[in-house]
Order: sequence, then structure tokens, then C-alpha cells
Amino acid sequence: MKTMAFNEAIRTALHEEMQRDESVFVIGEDVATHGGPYKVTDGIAEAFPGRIFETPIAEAGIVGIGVGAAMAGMRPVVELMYLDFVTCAMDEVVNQAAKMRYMTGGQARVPMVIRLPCGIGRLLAAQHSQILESWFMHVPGLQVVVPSTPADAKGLFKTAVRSPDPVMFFEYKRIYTSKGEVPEGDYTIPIGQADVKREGEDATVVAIGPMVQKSLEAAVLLEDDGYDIEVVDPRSLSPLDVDTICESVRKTGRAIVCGEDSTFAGAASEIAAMIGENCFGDLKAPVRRIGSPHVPMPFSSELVKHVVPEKSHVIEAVNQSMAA
Amino acid sequence: MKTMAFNEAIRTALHEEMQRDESVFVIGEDVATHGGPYKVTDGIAEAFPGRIFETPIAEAGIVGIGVGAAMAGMRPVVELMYLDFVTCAMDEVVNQAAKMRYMTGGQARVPMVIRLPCGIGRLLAAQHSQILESWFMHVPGLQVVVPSTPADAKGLFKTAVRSPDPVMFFEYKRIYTSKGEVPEGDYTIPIGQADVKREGEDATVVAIGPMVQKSLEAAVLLEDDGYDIEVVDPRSLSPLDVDTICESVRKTGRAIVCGEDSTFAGAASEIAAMIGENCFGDLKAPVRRIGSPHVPMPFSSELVKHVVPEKSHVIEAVNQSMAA
Amino acid sequence: MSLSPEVCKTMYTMMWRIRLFEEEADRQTNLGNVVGTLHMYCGEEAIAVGVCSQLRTDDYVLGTHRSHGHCLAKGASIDKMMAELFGKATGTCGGKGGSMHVADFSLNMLGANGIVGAGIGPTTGTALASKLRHTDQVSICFFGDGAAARGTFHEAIMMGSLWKLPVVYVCENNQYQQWVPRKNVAVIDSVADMAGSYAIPGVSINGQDALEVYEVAGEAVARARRGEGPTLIEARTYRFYGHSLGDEQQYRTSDEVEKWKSNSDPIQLLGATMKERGWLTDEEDGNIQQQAAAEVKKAVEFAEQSPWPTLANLETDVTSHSLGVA
Amino acid sequence: MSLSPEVCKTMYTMMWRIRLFEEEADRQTNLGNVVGTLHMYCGEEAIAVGVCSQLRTDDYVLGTHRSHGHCLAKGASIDKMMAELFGKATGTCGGKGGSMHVADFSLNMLGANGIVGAGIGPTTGTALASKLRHTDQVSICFFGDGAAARGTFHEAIMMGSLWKLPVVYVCENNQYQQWVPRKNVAVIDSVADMAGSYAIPGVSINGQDALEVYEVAGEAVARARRGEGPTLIEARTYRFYGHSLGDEQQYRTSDEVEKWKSNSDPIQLLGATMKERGWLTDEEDGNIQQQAAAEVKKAVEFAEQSPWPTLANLETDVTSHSLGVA
Ligand SMILES: Cc1ncc(C[n+]2csc(CCOP(=O)(O)OP(=O)(O)O)c2C)c(N)n1
Ligand SMILES: Cc1ncc(C[n+]2csc(CCOP(=O)(O)OP(=O)(O)O)c2C)c(N)n1
Ligand SMILES: [Mg+2]
Ligand SMILES: [Mg+2]
Repeated sequence: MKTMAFNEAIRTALHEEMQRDESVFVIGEDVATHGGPYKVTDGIAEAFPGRIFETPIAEAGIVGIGVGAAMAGMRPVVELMYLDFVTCAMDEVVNQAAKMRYMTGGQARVPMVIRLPCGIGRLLAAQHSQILESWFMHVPGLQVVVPSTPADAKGLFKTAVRSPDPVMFFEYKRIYTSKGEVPEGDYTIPIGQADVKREGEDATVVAIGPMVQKSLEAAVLLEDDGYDIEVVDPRSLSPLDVDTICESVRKTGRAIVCGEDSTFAGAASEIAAMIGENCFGDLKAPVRRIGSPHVPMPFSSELVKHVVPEKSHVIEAVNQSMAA
Repeated sequence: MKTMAFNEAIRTALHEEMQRDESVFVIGEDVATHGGPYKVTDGIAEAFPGRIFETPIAEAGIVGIGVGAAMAGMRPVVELMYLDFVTCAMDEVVNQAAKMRYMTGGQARVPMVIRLPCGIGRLLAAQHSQILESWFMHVPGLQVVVPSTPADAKGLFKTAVRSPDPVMFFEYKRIYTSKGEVPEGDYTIPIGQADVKREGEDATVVAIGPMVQKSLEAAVLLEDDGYDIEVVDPRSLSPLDVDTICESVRKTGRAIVCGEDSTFAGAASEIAAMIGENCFGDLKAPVRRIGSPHVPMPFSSELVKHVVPEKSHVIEAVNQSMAA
Repeated sequence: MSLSPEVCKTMYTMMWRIRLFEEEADRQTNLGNVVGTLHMYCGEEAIAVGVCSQLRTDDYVLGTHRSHGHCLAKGASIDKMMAELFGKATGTCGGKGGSMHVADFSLNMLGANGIVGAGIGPTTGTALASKLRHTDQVSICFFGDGAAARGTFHEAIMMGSLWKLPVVYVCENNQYQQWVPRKNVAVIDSVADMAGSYAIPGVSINGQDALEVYEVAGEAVARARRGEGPTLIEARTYRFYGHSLGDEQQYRTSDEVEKWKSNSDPIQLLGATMKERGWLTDEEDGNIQQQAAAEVKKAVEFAEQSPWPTLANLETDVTSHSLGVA
Repeated sequence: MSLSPEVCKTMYTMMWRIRLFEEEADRQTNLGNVVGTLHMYCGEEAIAVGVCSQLRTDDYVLGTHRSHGHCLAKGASIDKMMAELFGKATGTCGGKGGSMHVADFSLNMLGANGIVGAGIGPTTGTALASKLRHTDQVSICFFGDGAAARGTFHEAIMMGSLWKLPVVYVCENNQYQQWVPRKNVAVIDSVADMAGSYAIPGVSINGQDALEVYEVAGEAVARARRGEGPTLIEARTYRFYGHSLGDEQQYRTSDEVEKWKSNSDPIQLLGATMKERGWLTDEEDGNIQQQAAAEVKKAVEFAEQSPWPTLANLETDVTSHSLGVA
């Protein structure tokens, strides 16, 4: 075990995978300078010359090239500098990468990872803070992976690189520098397997990305109220580990689904609806969703502080659920 | 009242709005030839010369131009030939049209209608059959309108054209030729107001687009089983008329949410989660969702017939709900 | 490859195969056996055939919505192609793709595509793959004149040039973009003239002349294989049918169509040249056509007798995961 | 407008205002009052000022992520601009936009934009609006050299040309695209050379020379106003600061930066020319700079004393509807 930051964990996984498999390469804007915008591609240009492509500003072209390279048997790791820019390449992601295997009756493989730095970081307002996990959940053929810890990030990234199918890899900018213990050497974490980050009996908090840590902190504080909270981290939103989530909710009878993205038609809506459908008889309280309000991300710090959900929101929702 | 087809109703509304307001114009691919792909723009070129722009194949450019024209006070009606092609213009829709008003602190107005022929029509497979309502629901600043009858289509289209904010106007290709009574002359239907298409006491079917008609037919058949079904048509998915839906569910205690799109992270998930949250105490059975499986649309008629939900699915779900 | 009687005969045979395949597919549509729509390639055969005759099996080809010809010219099975149009389980894509998605990955024909201009990026990507693997495979992207307006054209060709990738961009300029004459929506006549923006050679050729296509494609393919980078070829052509099935074609006169058919049918032109040069006898010609017709007939039988895909096929080929999504 | 001492003085004054505004904003960032990031326009002022000096208030301008200069040159209030960077309720956008979204719709300055290349389509759209309304308003689109690689450039300019719209596309070629030198990712040197693809005039100019910008922009604006269609102008320039705050600039030498600053500062160049021509005395020069500094100081006070937006502002300006989404 080694303590490292979230971005370092991904960088380590990327180095190891490039070492292991010659078909892995990196493509994106500004990836070879300054270690890339988030230092995730630091050292790649030196260690693997000729396997990193710094591109013009052309997201549709970049992702399109990734699709073709992947179909030809390579394993591109595509970096979009901000998740928000995936809007410039949605045909490539949704109509090409995601559907190619199906449309060709299983002939095509598109083993591509698209790295998506998302959520709020520095205050950069509406066009640089989006999350949009639910868009990609809704697209069959895509895998949607959202690690919350450095250890998960490393193991999931490796699995993503080795997957025969496209992976939308969500990296919350806010937790790039958060640290954690990371196993050394090679290990993988299956895509589609949730992780019970804390066991408890009274209520289930299903938490996505940075909400995992906030929920764990909330759980500690809720101990004082005598509540024993279970925290489930889906880790991948598609495929979604329905079994683990439902098992937990059947046990506790209460569920709170938390993400940083806005709730309306967001990832939490799918999870909440699924719980409502599968665990109806076991529910002692309505499934609650926690997330941002349905507004574009504002710029001013005074507005932003009302947008992103914090652990206090988790505590409040658990209390409401317990009181119901 | 006059009997007319769905596409004729939109065409009529478009003609009347162009007559009424000089700032309305049409832009899109092949819109001025053959009456446009769905005959919705038939006669516009003759009646309003100079106010219809047939473009190169350049969806990002087209929607971008729409955004600018709208900000300059025009009211563009943008046609995307197939909803699927909106993937080529997502930055323009999501980061520009939707957010401009907010980002500029209320200075910008983007009064643009984007017409989205969607769903399955002829068998054209995965890249020509998508629906994706939930993507746009998830984007603050957009209105998502889904008419199910010719009369609603006309009234909602007029409201959409007059709205100061962008409207994603979903036109299910399958019902373009379906007929209905349409009031003559000028009338509008507010965006954000659901319509109870049939009153009933035993269960609420919330049905989107073509599922409305199928649900009404299912409701007639369910009378034989002694079930009295209420059918609620949201008509707009964003803003969503939470009050009307919840009022119905509180009355009946049962809810089935039906759309043609795939359920996973789809529009039905938001509605189901919302009902679960707001009507928990009144629910006698889990909220069920009906929609497509999570697969790209296949080509073969033998596969397609297993994809699109029909009235039999509604009947089955209602029966399950009543039995719970 | 230099032009020989054998090459000509192979091309001529393939052109007939494509022509008769499509005419039969059209007929099968009227019978209700082929569903969806067809974008007929009739009239443009010299381009696919001329280009693909310069390729190896391991060279990559990506197509468009109008790709029956690209697929067949790359060597795809006529049986499987017909079965795909029927929506049968034995089709190139198991019935999941249909006319707009025909593909044969065993031949590195990576598919038709329903989105205009969507193949240009991916073809640049297959070329990047070849470069990374140090193979000398060449990638070919076919696309229409309409596609040249899309941003993907601009973005992808720029990177193809930047990294000197082994790719040939082949624009089939049939002068229409669905129902709109190119002259109504384009600001320059020749797509090849855009090559300067990307610092690559651009050349405009007569797409009805298989020999010219063959020559020019040969040079471009050789150049790419030598690692000297992309070429943009515009092949001037004309489609003999409407844009897709049911097209009323009010946007052009039947006179115009007839003139192209009688003066510029690429099959007739090649046949005449070969006969002039003494490379084809009337008898051989008859045999070639009969042979192609027989293959097409067999393909229809194959398609008719093939099984349908079933519910069990519906959720396969989405990803390697079972769906696992509730 | 022809070049006069008055025009020069106005331009010179505006350039100082922009320069000092940004230097102060940078300082306020270090104090923690300005948050987020800043894309400094320092070094490129001659372009915004030269172009906007040819415009009427009702002409449209759309900008980029680097648009402090575009906004101020179009006439935006320096107070409101500073307040926006502070995130205050009195900012141009009520604190909702910040540096990347400054805008003043009362001046038809329709906003900076955080997405590279995203303004080119919308500016073509404002030009279409003017054409439809039969006004003679001109639309100006500023964008970087990096943006010229985006598909939006290709698609929008093509339609601007097709419909002969009154728009001028102004590329600010500062030779870098974030941290990457243009020469590493571009295949042709001058963005203006792409104009041929769109059948419009393309001209490359020295963007450090306000007078050259003024002249050439004047012609392009006049041409657009006469209904003769778009022009593509490439203005060669250089940014004196890093791409955005905190940029370590390992990708260029400080020598290079210093050379540009000492030889090609657009403000120094214009000042020197004016003095040579006897259009500016040292005293006037001093006054102009003092006046600009005083305005900036006042703007900071305004921003400091302004109220914050509150929770009540959070959900306004999304649409005209109340949210109504649960
Ligand atoms: C992005 C996109 N926009 C629009 C369409 C609808 N469409 C299909 S084919 C076509 C015309 C294509 O013209 P061109 O590229 O010249 O090819 P051609 O049909 O002439 O072979 C159009 C508009 C599409 N499939 N994809
Ligand atoms: C579509 C998109 N891709 C990437 C970015 C990130 N980004 C912001 S500015 C920039 C460089 C832009 O270069 P250029 O257009 O030359 O403008 P400059 O910064 O030099 O003024 C990049 C890559 C973005 N904002 N939008
Ligand atoms: Mg064409
Ligand atoms: Mg630049």
C-alpha cells in the first residue's frame, strides 16, 4: 500500500497499462505539456514516446479517431479536458462508439476509454462544471464508471483500459488531489460491482463520486444520533449493480441516493426508481434524492455554495428518512 | 374543429405563427424541397419566400446559427431531420442555447424551437430511431415538449414558437400520420401543464407520446377486468407538471409510467422517482416503468417487434400493479 | 498495380455484381422482403471498384449510408449482404444493421454508416492505428459531397495531415445532398479545392471512368503506403436512382437523369473501352453478366431461406457485459 | 471611418483601459477577490480596439474565453466588468457568468464564451437576423487560432458565405492554443489561407498594429454592410501572460515573451506612431494613463462595495418559467 492522490492513482494505472500493452495510447488536447491539465498524463511523453498525441482543438475529430483506432485493435485513452466538451463529440460517443458493436452484429469492438474531468473545480461557471452521468447511462453500449477513491480509481481504470467496450470514465475534478491508500502493482476492479463502503443497519446511502466521502463523514456524525448508516458506492452506473444496492435497502428499509449532479433526470433518479420498483415492500420511508438544484452552475462563490450538496444535506435527508 | 394528421397540425401552427410574427423563420436540411422530410414545412417556401433556409449538412452550424439569430431577436424554427443528429449539435443546444440566459444574468433570450423527429418510423436501425428525452430534461434552461395528439401538437407548437426560451419539440415519427380533431384558428397550450386524457379511479398510467394512445386503448380493454384507469399525458417533460401527476397518483394509489424510449435513466425514471418521493404514503403498489429494453434499435423487423412497448405491456403492468 | 486486362475484367465483373445486386434489392423491396430503405449506389460503381481494386484485404475501408458498393467491392459476400437487407440472422450484421450498416470486419471493411460524415474521423483513426503498429496498411474513407460540409471533415482531415497518416479521403461528389443540388448549398464547386486548407494534395477526377479512378487511387494509395500522408480525391459522379427509396425527385429533371444514364454509365463506359482495346469479347461480356445475375439469384435464395434473428439475439452484442441494468 | 487623430486617441485610451483593467484583475486575483480564472488579453488589445472602433453600437460582437478586451472595446462598463469578475450582483451578468461570460446585451456585445469556437455559429446567426430584418448591422466574431480547427469554423463560415451574410470573422492568431504552439498542431501557417474553401476573402495582418487592424477591419465591415458577404481576417498577435492564471509557461521561453513585449507591445507602438505624427503629447499620454488608472481604481471600489448575489438569485434567469421540476 502506498498513499497517493486520486490523479496519481490514475496516472499510475495508465503507466502500468501502457507498459503492459503496446496497443494503449493517449490522445487529447494539451496532454503532453505540463503533465496534462490534471497531471494525469505526466511522464507519459517521456516514458512512451510516440504513444501520446497532442491534438488541435477538435473534440469530434479526436473521439472519432479514437473510435477508428479502437476498431482497428488499438486501445485509445482519450482525454477530454473538461467533461463539458463531450458535447462537441456526442455523435462519435453515442452513435459510433456505443452502437458499433451492436450495429455490426458483434463484429466491431471499440475498446476506448474516454476520460471525463467533471463537476466543479475552480469556479468556472456553467460551461466548465457539468457532470451528466445520466446521459451516458441512457446509452446502451457504454459503460459509465465513477470512482470515488484513489484505490478504486486505479483498479477501475485498469479494467476500463482492458475492456472490449467503450468506457466513460468520470473523474471529479474536486477529488483529484484527495489522497488514499492504493495497493501497489497490478490489480483490477470489475466494472458493474458496487462497493459497500460502510456497513450499517438503519438506512442505506447510495453515494456517487465525491458524495461517498461526504456520506461517510455524515455517517460518523449520525452515530451520535444513534443511527447506523450503510454507505453503498455503485462505482459504475452502467452496468449498475442492482443486486448489491437492493440487498442493502432490503436490509435497512430506507434509502437516500446522493450525487453532485442535479437530481432532475439525473443518475439518482434511475437508482431511486429502481429501488422503488424492486424494494417496495421493504421500504419504510420514501427514497430520497440529494443533488444540485436544476440550474446551470453559476460563477459567484456566493451562489455556488448553494448548489453543490454537502454532508449536511446527507444528514438532513437521513434524519427525514428516519423520522418518516 | 377539423380532422387532421399530426404533421398537418404542426404545419398549420407553423404557417399561422409565421403569418402572425415576422421574426419566425425556418432553417434545416431539405426543408424547402418535397415539403420537407415529413411534409411539415410544405408550402412554407411559397407562402414565406426568404424565410426558409435550406442548409448544407452541418447540424452544429445550423443550431449555432439558430442560437445567434434567436439572441438577436428572431424566432428560428430549426428542423433536425432525425433526432439522432442532435448529437452533432449538443454544444450548441446544451452549452449555448440552454445556458445563455443564465450565464448572462438574464440578458440573453434564446427563443428557438428545435424540431426533433424521433423514435422508430421506417426500419432504419440504431442511428435513426432514438428518443433521448431524458438528456434534455436533465439540462436546465431547456423546455422539453412531447405532444401526443394533433390538437396538442398545434397548441403546444404555437406556445413553443412564442416562448422566450429554447424548446426541444419531440415529434414521434410514428404518429405523424395519426389523425385527430384540431380546433381551428389561434389557440395555445401552456408548456408545463399535463393533461388528464382519461379519468379513472384504480390506477394512474402516466404516458408519454405515442404511449398515450396505446394506454387509452389499454384502458378500454382493462374495463373488462373491472379496472378504471386514469391516463395522464405530461405533454411537457420539462417543466414537469408534478402537481397533476401526483394528484392523480394520490387518488388511485397506483402508477405505471410508460414511454417508448428505453427505461434505464430515461424520462420514466425521473417521473417514477418523483412519484415515489412525493406519494409514498399513498402508493399501494410499486411504481412500474414501461419502455424499451436497454439496447440500440436493431434493424430486423423480427427484433424490432420485441423493442417497442405496445398496449399489451400496459395491460400487463396494470394487472401486476392491481395484483400487488 | 498497373492496369492490365485482368484487372479490368475483375473491375468490370465487380461493377456488374454491384449493379445487379442493387437492382435486385430494389425489386425485393417492392416484394416487401427488403425493408427500411435503400440508398442506391447505381451509377457510382466505378469509384468503389476503382479504389478497392488498389487495396489489400488488410487495408481498411469505411463507408457511408450508400455503401453496398463499397462493401461488395472490398469483397463482402453477396449472400450475407442480401441476407442483411432482408434482416436475417445470416446477414453481415446478423440482421442488426441493415442497409446503412453493412460491414465485414474480416475484410477490414468496417462498415457503412448512417450519419453523414461520421466515417471520416474513424478512418483517420484506423490509419493512426496502422502508423502506431508500423504496418503499411492504408485506410480509405468514402463520403459524399454533402459530408464535406460537416465539421468532422475539417477536424479529421486536419489531423490526418498533421500526423501524415496513411489515409485516402475519397469524396463521391454526385452533385446532390439528399434532395438539394450541391450548387444550391455549396460555395465552391470542387471538394478537392479544400485540400489546401489541410496541406494535402487534392485531385478531382471523373468518377464514371473506372480506369481514371483506378490510376489516381493507385497513386494516392501508394503515396499513403510510403508514409507520405493523405490525399483528398473528389470523384465526380451521379446517382441513377433517387436519394433513397420513394424519392419523387422533383428536384431534378428526368432528362438530366437519362442523359447521365446513357452517356455516363460507368459500366457501359468500361465495357466499351475494354472492347475497343480487345480486352473483352461480347461473349465474355455476356458470361460476366449472366454469372453476376446467377450470384444475385443465389443470394436472394440464401436470404429467403435463412432464419430470422430471435428474441435471444436482441440483447447480445451490446457490450461484453450481460446487461445488468435492471 | 477614416483614420483621424481623434480616432487614434480614442483607440489609444481604450487600449490603456483594457490593459490596466486586466492588470488590476490579475492583482485582485492574488488578493483573493477575483476567483475562477482569467484569460488575459494583454498584448492583443489592438485587435479588439481596432475592430470595434469601426462598429456602431447596434453591430453585434461575440467573443471567446479571452474577451475582457472585446467587451470593453464594445463599450461595456468597466465597473460592471470588474464586479462580474468579483462575482457580485452588480456585475454584467449578476455574478452568474464570471470572466468567461462577460456580456453587455444593451451594446449588442452578446458575450464571451467558454467553449472554443462556439461563437462562430451564433455570430453567423446574428448576421442572418440582420439580413432577415433588412438592417445594415454587421456582426463580428472574434476567435483564436485554435478555434479554427473546430468543425464549427468550417460549418458556420460556409453558411455565412452561402447566404452572403454581413459578418466579419476575426481570428486572433496568438500562435498558441493553450499550452501548445500552433506550429505543433496546425498544418498551414495562416488561418487566412483557409478562406478559399469558403469562397470569401481572407487577409492576414499584423495584429499588434492598431492602425492596420483599423484599416483592414474598416474595409471588411464596409463590405459586410454593403451586403457583399463575409471576410476572414487573421490578426497575428501574441499574449503577454500565460494561457490562464497559474500557467507555468514551460512551452515557451521568457526570452520570446520579453522580445514581444519590448518590440511589439500594441500600446507602445500606437503611442509612438501618434507621437511621431504629432497626434499625442507626453502630457496627454500621461493624462490618458492616469485617467484609465483612476477608472480602474473606481471599478475596484465599485466591485468591493457591491452586494453579493443571494440564494434568491440562484434559480432566476434559467427560463421564464418558474422551475416547476420537483
Ligand atoms: C449528420 C447527418 N445529417 C443528415 C443526415 C440525413 N442524410 C442522409 S444522407 C444525406 C445526404 C448526403 O449527401 P452526400 O454526403 O452528398 O451523400 P449522397 O447521399 O449524395 O451519396 C442526408 C442529408 C444524416 N444521415 N446525418
Ligand atoms: C471545445 C473546447 N475545447 C477545449 C477547450 C479548452 N481550452 C480553452 S482555451 C483553449 C485554447 C484556445 O486556443 P485559441 O483558440 O488559439 O485561443 P487563445 O487562448 O490562444 O486566445 C483550450 C484548448 C475549450 N474551452 N473548449
Ligand atoms: Mg451527394
Ligand atoms: Mg491562440
